[in-house]
Amino acid sequence: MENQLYLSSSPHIHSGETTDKVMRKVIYALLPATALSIYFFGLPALSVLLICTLGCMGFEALSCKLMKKPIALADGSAALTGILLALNMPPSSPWWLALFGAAIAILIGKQVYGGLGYNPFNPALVARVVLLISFPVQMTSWTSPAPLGSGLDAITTATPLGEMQTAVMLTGKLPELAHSGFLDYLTGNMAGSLGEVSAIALLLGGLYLLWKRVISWHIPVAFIGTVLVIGAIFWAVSPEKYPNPLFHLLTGGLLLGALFMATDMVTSPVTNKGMLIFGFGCGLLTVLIRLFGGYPEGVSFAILLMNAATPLIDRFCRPKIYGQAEAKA
Amino acid sequence: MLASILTLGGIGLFAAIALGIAAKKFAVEVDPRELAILEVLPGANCGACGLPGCGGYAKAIVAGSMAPNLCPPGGAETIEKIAHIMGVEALSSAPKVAVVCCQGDNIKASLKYQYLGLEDCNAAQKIADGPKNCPGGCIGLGSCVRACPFGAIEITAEGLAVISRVNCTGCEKCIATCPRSVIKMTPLSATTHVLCNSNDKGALVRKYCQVGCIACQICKKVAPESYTIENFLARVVYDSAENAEVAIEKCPTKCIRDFASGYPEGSSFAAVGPGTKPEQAA
Amino acid sequence: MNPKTMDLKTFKGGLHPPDGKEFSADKAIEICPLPEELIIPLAQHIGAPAVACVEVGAKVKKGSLIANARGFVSAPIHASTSGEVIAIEPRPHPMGKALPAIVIRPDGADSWDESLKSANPGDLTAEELKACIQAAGIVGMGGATFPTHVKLSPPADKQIDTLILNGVECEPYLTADHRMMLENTEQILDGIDILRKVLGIERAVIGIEANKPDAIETLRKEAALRNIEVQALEVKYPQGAEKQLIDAITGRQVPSGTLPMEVGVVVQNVGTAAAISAAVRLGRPLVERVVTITGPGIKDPKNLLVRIGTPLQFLVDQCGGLNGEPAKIIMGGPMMGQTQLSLEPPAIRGTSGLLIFRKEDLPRYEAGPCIRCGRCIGACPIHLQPTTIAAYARLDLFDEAAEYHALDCIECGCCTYICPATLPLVQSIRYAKAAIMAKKRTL
Amino acid sequence: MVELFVILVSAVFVNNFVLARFLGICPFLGVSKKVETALGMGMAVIFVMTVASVVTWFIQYLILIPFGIEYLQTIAFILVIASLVQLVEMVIQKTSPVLYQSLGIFLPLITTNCAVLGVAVLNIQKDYSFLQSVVFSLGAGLGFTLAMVLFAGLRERTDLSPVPKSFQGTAIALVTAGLLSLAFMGFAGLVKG
Repeated sequence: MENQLYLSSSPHIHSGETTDKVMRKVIYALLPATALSIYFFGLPALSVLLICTLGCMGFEALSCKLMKKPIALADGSAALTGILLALNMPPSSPWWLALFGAAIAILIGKQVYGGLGYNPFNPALVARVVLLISFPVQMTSWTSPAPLGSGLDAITTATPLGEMQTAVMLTGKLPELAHSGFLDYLTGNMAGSLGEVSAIALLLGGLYLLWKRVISWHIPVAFIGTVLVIGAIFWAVSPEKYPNPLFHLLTGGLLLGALFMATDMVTSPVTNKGMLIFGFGCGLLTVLIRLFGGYPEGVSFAILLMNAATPLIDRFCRPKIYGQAEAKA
Repeated sequence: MLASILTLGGIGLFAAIALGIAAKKFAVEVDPRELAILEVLPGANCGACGLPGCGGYAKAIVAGSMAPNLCPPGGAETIEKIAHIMGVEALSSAPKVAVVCCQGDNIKASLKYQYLGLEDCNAAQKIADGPKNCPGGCIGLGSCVRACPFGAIEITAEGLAVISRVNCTGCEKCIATCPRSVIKMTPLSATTHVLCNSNDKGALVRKYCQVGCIACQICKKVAPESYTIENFLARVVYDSAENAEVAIEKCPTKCIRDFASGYPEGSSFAAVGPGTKPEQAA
Repeated sequence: MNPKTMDLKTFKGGLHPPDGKEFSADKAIEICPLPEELIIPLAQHIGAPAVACVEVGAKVKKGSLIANARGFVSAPIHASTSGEVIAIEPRPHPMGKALPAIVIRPDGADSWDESLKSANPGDLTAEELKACIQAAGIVGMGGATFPTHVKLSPPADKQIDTLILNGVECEPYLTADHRMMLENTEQILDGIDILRKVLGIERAVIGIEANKPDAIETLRKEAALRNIEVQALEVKYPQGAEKQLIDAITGRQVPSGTLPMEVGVVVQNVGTAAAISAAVRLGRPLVERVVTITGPGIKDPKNLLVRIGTPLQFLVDQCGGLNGEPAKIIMGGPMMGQTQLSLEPPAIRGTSGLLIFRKEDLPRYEAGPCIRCGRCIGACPIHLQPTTIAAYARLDLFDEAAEYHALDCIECGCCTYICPATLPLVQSIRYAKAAIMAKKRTL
Repeated sequence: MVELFVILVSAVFVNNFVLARFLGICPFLGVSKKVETALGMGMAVIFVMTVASVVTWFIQYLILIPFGIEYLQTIAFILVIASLVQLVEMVIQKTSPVLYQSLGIFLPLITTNCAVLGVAVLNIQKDYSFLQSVVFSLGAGLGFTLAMVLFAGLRERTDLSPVPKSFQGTAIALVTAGLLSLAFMGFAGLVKG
């Protein structure tokens, strides 16, 4: 009879908070924003969401099978990537675009690096940027919201940020929409990606994550704070040319990015100091690209660029260990 | 045309002169033999010579601080080439391979406890001296697999390390990492080995392992020249092991194996003939 | 005073696992009866094992010297009851292997050795007191079992100004120190007085976690009369780790790679203080200690006063036996304790608890890849990056692991406890530490 | 002054030599396994680019144009740059072994680097003044260093990852380089220049 007792190295208890639970909480946090975008954009939004999510899970299972690894769908990370990708797509995206995005996100963004935990770039953002550069037309055709049951038809229109860029380029002045309509921006009644729309729903999800301690405050606060401060400086210098910082905050993907994409643990720094630097860098690059760059929206690029800098930030932001300062003195 | 030839030629000449002067004035000695030796070394930087890499070894040979026969992966051919470069007589070193002297996988050898934690033999060994009742047997968590720079070791499905005689270069890295010294260096020419590493008495070995050496002396009786028994464990005497195979059939616990006729159970390696070292996969 | 409103001190990092102390916190200490035989291992402390000085067949009394210390960093061992030495041979040891032990068959009388003399600490000099402590074989009772007389002998160039008494007991499930503080208050305070005299200092602080308000209150009442401070501490693991406790109470940080005396502090467990008092006043060497026998795998968890050498099985029997099939037997607490091969080994000087879990109490997780959430970094009381060190350790990159201060790890287990990927981080770091130390030795 | 700043920013970010112009890929892939070496390489490139652009600017305007042989630009530049770098290497090796260890060992690798030649040629193509070309080459070098160091950081991380066998080594490095380049596309249009 063999000894059935377990022997192991200490400690012998665990908090019970496992990776799949963490991922599940992030998915819960995204539910309000997802529901609201389905309300505003109707069935097309739902189909993009389903294609992206199921696509990501399918490609994850496929690549695990190809590499003869255990199929890791249970950790929920593929589904999360799918939802985040969908939230980064225009509601009018054709099905093949969404599917292609899912393939890029999982295969190139994640699995070639060895799967969960090893990808240096946020997979959903990799997919979004690849699509944006490869299919600029499809990725920038926006529709106005047509809430379920309102009987409205979705009309092609521009996002507030896009309109602002065009107006500034043509007239050198901000368009009317940069000064008003903030209530619509807050609830999400505007054109944009699925997840860019409702500030309130995103904030709700973000607060849930902060409350559950899935994310720490450092990245969102540094990110949003930097955008607000730099936005405010430009606005104070020339309110004719540069928009109100609130406009920066409520339109585009800033809240989605700051609360859900930049806080992706795998691709952001691990130390608090590093997270502050990371958030600051994201904010700075976002404002610069929005105000001066060729693309109307800079959140995705800013986060990807800071993802690239993450190994360096980690390297130079090691926490000071206990007793180290005294040892040197 | 002339202008172009002259200007380009002029620039070239000026550069040549400047470089020529600099080469004389700022010359730094590098022994050409060092480069030549580096060329013939395998370049795996495995560290079997005791230095961090092939470059360091090349430097050390030229400096005379190390002998040229300390590169097991390179084999005789490399030694000869280095010796040729250095102009010294080659020292012979018979090719050796590492052998895991254990067949007690998780089915054949009993467990002392259920191990939970890091998949590493050294880590498991620290917990109550390892999860197997046998104090010398292979733990099978693959520390040697990770240590092997040549990918020559596999762990079978039932948790036993097996070393490929084709891919092993004799660098001894696995021996350095194994917490139980269950891996031994043996001459490549010898294919028959006693695959047990327990110094416990036969009665105790029988309790925890189906394929352990119980020191019954039968092998020594059948082939007295080929076997010795020390500390309740039989070993092949490789210097005089002409007829070691004859004992295989007689061994009651089947702990003697001729690798020429097959690797231990569960291994994916294909048996190779005695003494030969087939072409290594490129 | 309500401890919740008190000014609670603490350190940076750490976490608070469910403490499971409700099993045994309100169980008064009971005296454990005599077992059939006592197995007293020669290795019970950090440092060189003791050397047996009795023969098989010798008759011994409770408190008789049965093994001499070997060298300065070592401690003598005494018989924990009266009886006959029936064997000196390797026996199962809590370390997980058979190690030399003196086996005594009790005669049932449990009579003390008459040669043991009681003394009045006021009549002895500091040196005499220290010799008394050394002769009584007192070691750290918190679990580390470092010989106490060594800690009390700082080099001449180190000025000690504070004595900290560790009554934190931050390990979940354990309540032995808690009960000691409630029931042996007088003895602990007396031990503190002796320690202060040995060290020649005035300031003594007892650190207690705020989850033991009754202990804080009891000690406060008595301690004030003797000019001993009682500091309530935030409930956080590993508050009771020496370096973290010093940081919490004095705000000083012990430099990396040095001992607390570097910052003028000596830390002793409250149990050690009580043992010192017994050793000096009653002349009784360290032959028994309080052990918490607890966990969901025990029918009736208890705090027992146990003779050193009592087999674990006997302790379990005193507590109503096992409750279901045990899956893990842990000597010590769940965060730093050691798993046991069986219930055969005896309780030794460092045995603060015996904790038994059943299979259903230990959900098993498959270790996944690190998702770089950084929780281990936030929880590490030394502010290391456990995941980075562990990643290097898995790839055998020990120089890099050393660069990330692997050697400073105190193995408290916070990182492994919190890791969502359920990686065995502490084990990887321990592995790296061993490799780094081995490398250092060969250089 | 503003103009010089625009040239600098453009050379570092928008038209990054490695990630937008795809020049100097060889050292970018070759010497980016460790952040320290990448930094050393970057420093060497900054140095060589700046020195080379100064020298080639003079060659162009003092020799090639007066003699009307601009068509020999490429070969003349290569000749000059290669011998210049070797010269510098020898001098450093002899005079400062410390500097040689940190910087000099990279010099042979960049003697015929296309990024260096690229800077020299672009300086002429863009009709930059002397000061402008110095700033441009400095920016190009800085951009190269930035890309190198970011990339080396990423590679150090992927080296610790269980990358599927068929993607190990250069393959995953190229994927990473592609993604990094993709991220740098975000700078497009940042400064019109």
